[in-house]
Amino acid sequence: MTDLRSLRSDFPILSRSINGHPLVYLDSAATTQKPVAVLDAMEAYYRTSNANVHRGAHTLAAEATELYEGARSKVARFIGADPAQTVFTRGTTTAINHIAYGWGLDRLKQGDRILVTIAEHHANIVPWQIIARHTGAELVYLELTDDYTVDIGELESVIDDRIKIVSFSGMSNVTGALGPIDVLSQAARSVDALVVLDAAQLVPHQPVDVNQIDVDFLAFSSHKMLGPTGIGAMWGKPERLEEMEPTEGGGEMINIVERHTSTWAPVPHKFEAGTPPIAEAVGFGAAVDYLDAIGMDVIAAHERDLTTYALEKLSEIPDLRVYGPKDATKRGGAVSFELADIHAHDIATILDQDGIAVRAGHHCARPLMKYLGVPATARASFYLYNVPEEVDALAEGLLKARQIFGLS
Amino acid sequence: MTDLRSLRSDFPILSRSINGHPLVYLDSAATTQKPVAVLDAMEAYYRTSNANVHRGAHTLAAEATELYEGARSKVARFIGADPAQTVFTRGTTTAINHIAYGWGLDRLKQGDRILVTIAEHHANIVPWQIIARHTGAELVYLELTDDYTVDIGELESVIDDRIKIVSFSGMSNVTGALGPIDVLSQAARSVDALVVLDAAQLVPHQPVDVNQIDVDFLAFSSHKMLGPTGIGAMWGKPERLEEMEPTEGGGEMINIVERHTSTWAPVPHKFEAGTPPIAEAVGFGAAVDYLDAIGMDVIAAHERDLTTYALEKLSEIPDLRVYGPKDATKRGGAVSFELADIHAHDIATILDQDGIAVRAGHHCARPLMKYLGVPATARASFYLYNVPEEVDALAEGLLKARQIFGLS
Amino acid sequence: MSQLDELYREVILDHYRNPRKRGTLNGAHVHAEGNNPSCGDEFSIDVAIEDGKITDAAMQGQGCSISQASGSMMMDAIIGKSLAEVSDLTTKFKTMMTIEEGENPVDPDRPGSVLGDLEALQGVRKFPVRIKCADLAWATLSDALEQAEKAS
Amino acid sequence: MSQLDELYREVILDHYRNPRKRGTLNGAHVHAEGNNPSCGDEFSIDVAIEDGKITDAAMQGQGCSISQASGSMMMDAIIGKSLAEVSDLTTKFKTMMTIEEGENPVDPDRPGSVLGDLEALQGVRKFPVRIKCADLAWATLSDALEQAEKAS
Ligand SMILES: Cc1ncc(COP(=O)(O)O)c(C=O)c1O
Ligand SMILES: Cc1ncc(COP(=O)(O)O)c(C=O)c1O
Repeated sequence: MTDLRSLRSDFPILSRSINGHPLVYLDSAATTQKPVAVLDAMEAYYRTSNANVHRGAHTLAAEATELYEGARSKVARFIGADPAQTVFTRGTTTAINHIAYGWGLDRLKQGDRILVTIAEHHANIVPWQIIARHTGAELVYLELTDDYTVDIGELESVIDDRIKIVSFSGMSNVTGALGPIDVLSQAARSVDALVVLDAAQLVPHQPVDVNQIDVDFLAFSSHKMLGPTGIGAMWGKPERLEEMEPTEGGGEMINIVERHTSTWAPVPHKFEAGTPPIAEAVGFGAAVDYLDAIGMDVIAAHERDLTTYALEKLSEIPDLRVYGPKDATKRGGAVSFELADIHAHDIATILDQDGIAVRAGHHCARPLMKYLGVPATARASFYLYNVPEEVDALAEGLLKARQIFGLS
Repeated sequence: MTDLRSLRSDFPILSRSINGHPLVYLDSAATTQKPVAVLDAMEAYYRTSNANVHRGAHTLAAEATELYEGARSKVARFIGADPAQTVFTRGTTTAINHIAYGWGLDRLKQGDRILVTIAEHHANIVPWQIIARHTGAELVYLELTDDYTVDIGELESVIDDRIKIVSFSGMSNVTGALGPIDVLSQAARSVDALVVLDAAQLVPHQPVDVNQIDVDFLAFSSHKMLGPTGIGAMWGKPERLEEMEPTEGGGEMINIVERHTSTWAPVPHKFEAGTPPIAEAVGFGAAVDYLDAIGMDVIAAHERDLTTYALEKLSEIPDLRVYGPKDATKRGGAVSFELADIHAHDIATILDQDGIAVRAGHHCARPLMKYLGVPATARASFYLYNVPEEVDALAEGLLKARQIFGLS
Repeated sequence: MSQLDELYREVILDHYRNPRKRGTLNGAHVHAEGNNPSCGDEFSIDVAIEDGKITDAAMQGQGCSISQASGSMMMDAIIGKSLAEVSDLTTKFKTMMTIEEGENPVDPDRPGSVLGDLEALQGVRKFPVRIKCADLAWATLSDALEQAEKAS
Repeated sequence: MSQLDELYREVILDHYRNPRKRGTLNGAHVHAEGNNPSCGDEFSIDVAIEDGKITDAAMQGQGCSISQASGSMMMDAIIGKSLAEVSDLTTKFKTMMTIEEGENPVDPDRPGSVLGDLEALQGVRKFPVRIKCADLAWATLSDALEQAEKAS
């Protein structure tokens, strides 16, 4: 197993104790912990260069602008993109909403269809429902196969000219399954549909290069990849960003404002109305620097090893059922499971007594839960700072839960 | 003059030197500097309690949720509001866009009118232009009187049943003029129009209590009141928030998500899709604590004194023209001016050589600039940490600018 | 007892696994639904009321052991009681759940305890995020009784 | 000289206050407009071209001393020049503006200097945020010449 253990000391929170036990943080799919380098970058920004960006002729404003635009370049480079096509948003959710409103509101109409999968996060369902309501378009779903991956066998029957947008996640935050990016984007191209990739779980955990995949838009969140809350990114193909309307109006995003009409600033500024999350951009930039220095392939390998180990350990626990691919090459490190008749919240509470943080609930994927026929699952998820002993602690905690629930 | 001088040491950036001179930061209307207390609160959050909020059964998630909701209570209390009606947004711009889309898109129609003033920031113009384009409504403007305050004499002729929304700023970021809140809201009420208050410059500088004014919505930004970037707030009357549609769909803002329809979570969560700016909320909460401890009346008095002094000093400089009320009780501490034929950018560059940071340009208020007949102005703006010597430095710098431009 | 053992007492697990009165009612009744969107617990209740008395009730729902056991225990506690008694019970339950640690916790084993099995839910107080789980059934009951009052 | 004196040389202030060729052209010409949305500088230019030569030009605009002086000096520099010469001039100007400090700055007083008055703009390099002010006129000229090329 790739040993990233020495990095743990970069994350102050990992030395915290919870209920008298060292914290075992297995909830990185919800949000990740932050290394000192990220916190220091933001602190330094506020302590030495804080000012509003652009439009400023004084030194601090110039420094802040340089730091902000420099962060954009870092985040862009991290996904092989051009900074001019990399827009800072509040997060994945905001990015997908911007795409839905900015591209869909003026273009979709009655009879059009938006294709998603049943494994999507609410962030990739609800915006399309809203746009469907406004335009009369319809939302259609791809379901899953037995190994919890998208059932691409269904594609042939569902793909036709009515499909205008295909939007899906690169990695499920529930099953951990990788999305069939190439298959779905090819299918979309066959009917000239737009391809939107919810990369909230993909970009933090695997190398992603926008030149290697054929998607129109890509969305991800800083807080899920060591960066601060309050910021994320939307990347788009230049022609898509050009034709897309901004969904927020205000300062910085305009070229000329007259009383009754305005013209927009060039991309990416067109999509960044108002004072942007400046310190957050600086922190986001520091986060991708940190990830880059380790190497995303190293991180992906580490997580694959850890996931393999976890799947093995979990398979030894009686009555435990994993909702996700068994094959670690088809998946990332978000592992959802059910244990006998113990409700996920009870599992989370019991584990928390031993300092182990897992998530319990519908994971913002209620249609998937309904499809799987479960009210909730428990989910352990891994990142670069996790170590095999933490998987052991999880397994022990689950055995203890069995005991407490009288399952010996 | 109320002496808040000792607070300066709470702001690390104020001890920075710029071009060999101590920083004289006179650009707080663009963004404010941050006290250590705010930076420490965010740092502590990340170092000890960072987790995603709500939906979490583990200790960190519970702590993060408590901190986030606790921050909401603080910010709400700061404006005399109920936390249940206080929504965190990315900032003022996002808040006004949410109101325009969420309230206006479904309700406005051809023939309806939205009333704003010519002194508005782009954030309070462009969203209404966008909604006007979508709905066929029309944007109409109130102009200014000779002392740069809103010309309420015009009201009678412009207020009629076609007016559905009246949106204006509580304090102009260019002229510094206070908005005639009571007069405009009464006029709006006479035709049952919605009242939106852009309080981006008001809430940071004056005591504001939503129970003392009759507005439906109020928007402001954390970064303009000692808090971090990436967050702001939208307050609304309960019935308005109830009837308003959310403009972003995603996690956290839903009650039940089915394949084709969803129901929304109660206000304020309905308007907070996705992972919110958690650390930023914590910082925002610390900022209002800091302001509260000093007292907003003390801060307002300090700024009034400083502004009076500045207006006096500036009046001694030949060929200098202030665009804003001369009477310090009618205004806040944003002072825009023109000096002979020296362009604002040249003024800013010259002042910056002496470490003095002022803003130059159209201040995101191009319709106002056109109305005033100036391409740009220079603007000095004050906050609690400014002292009279900084006004002196500004005056000296302006005399130097005259010299450089051969006006001695 | 460890805090976990206090939370997951045998009687709670028993009610969780063998909920009393699971189902729906036929005939005249009021119906109410509640959920905790933040954790997904769901609860619905049918209550038949005659002459100011709860003559029958039934519940459905899904969720954690605490929310479901709380509902099941509530069934036992309210059927056959007058509305006044139920109101009193609700107050007592809420008081028990909000009492701070050390502040005279109710002794479940004392003679004449009105809450009966429900007192087993005291352990939840040590787990503040779970209190809303225990409350769900009671909040839904209150909704149902309010409806009944409005209808009468 | 202080950095500020180097920035605001007399020749620059003179061009700012007395811009050459302010106005518009009548007759055949190409027109282009440019602005710096981040600081509000605006610039528009009319260029008359005959037989591969700029026979006349005129400018309008508003903005800081640097942007307006740069435009005015550009007028002086391009009128009467062949398109090849103007292209060469543009390259030289850009080179001058991007040369790093210490890296052989152009000596404005050396004999045979092609840039003439324009070399006074060298001082801008010490003020990186102002470089785009000096560039605006030239970027707009490039737009105009591209248009002319397409049209021919
Ligand atoms: C009056 C006014 N309204 C709105 C805004 C926009 O605020 P933000 O950029 O924080 O969204 C500003 C800030 O520049 C302002 O001064
Ligand atoms: C697959 C997926 N999509 C979208 C989101 C939403 O991201 P955010 O809450 O940062 O906007 C998440 C995070 O929960 C996710 O896991």
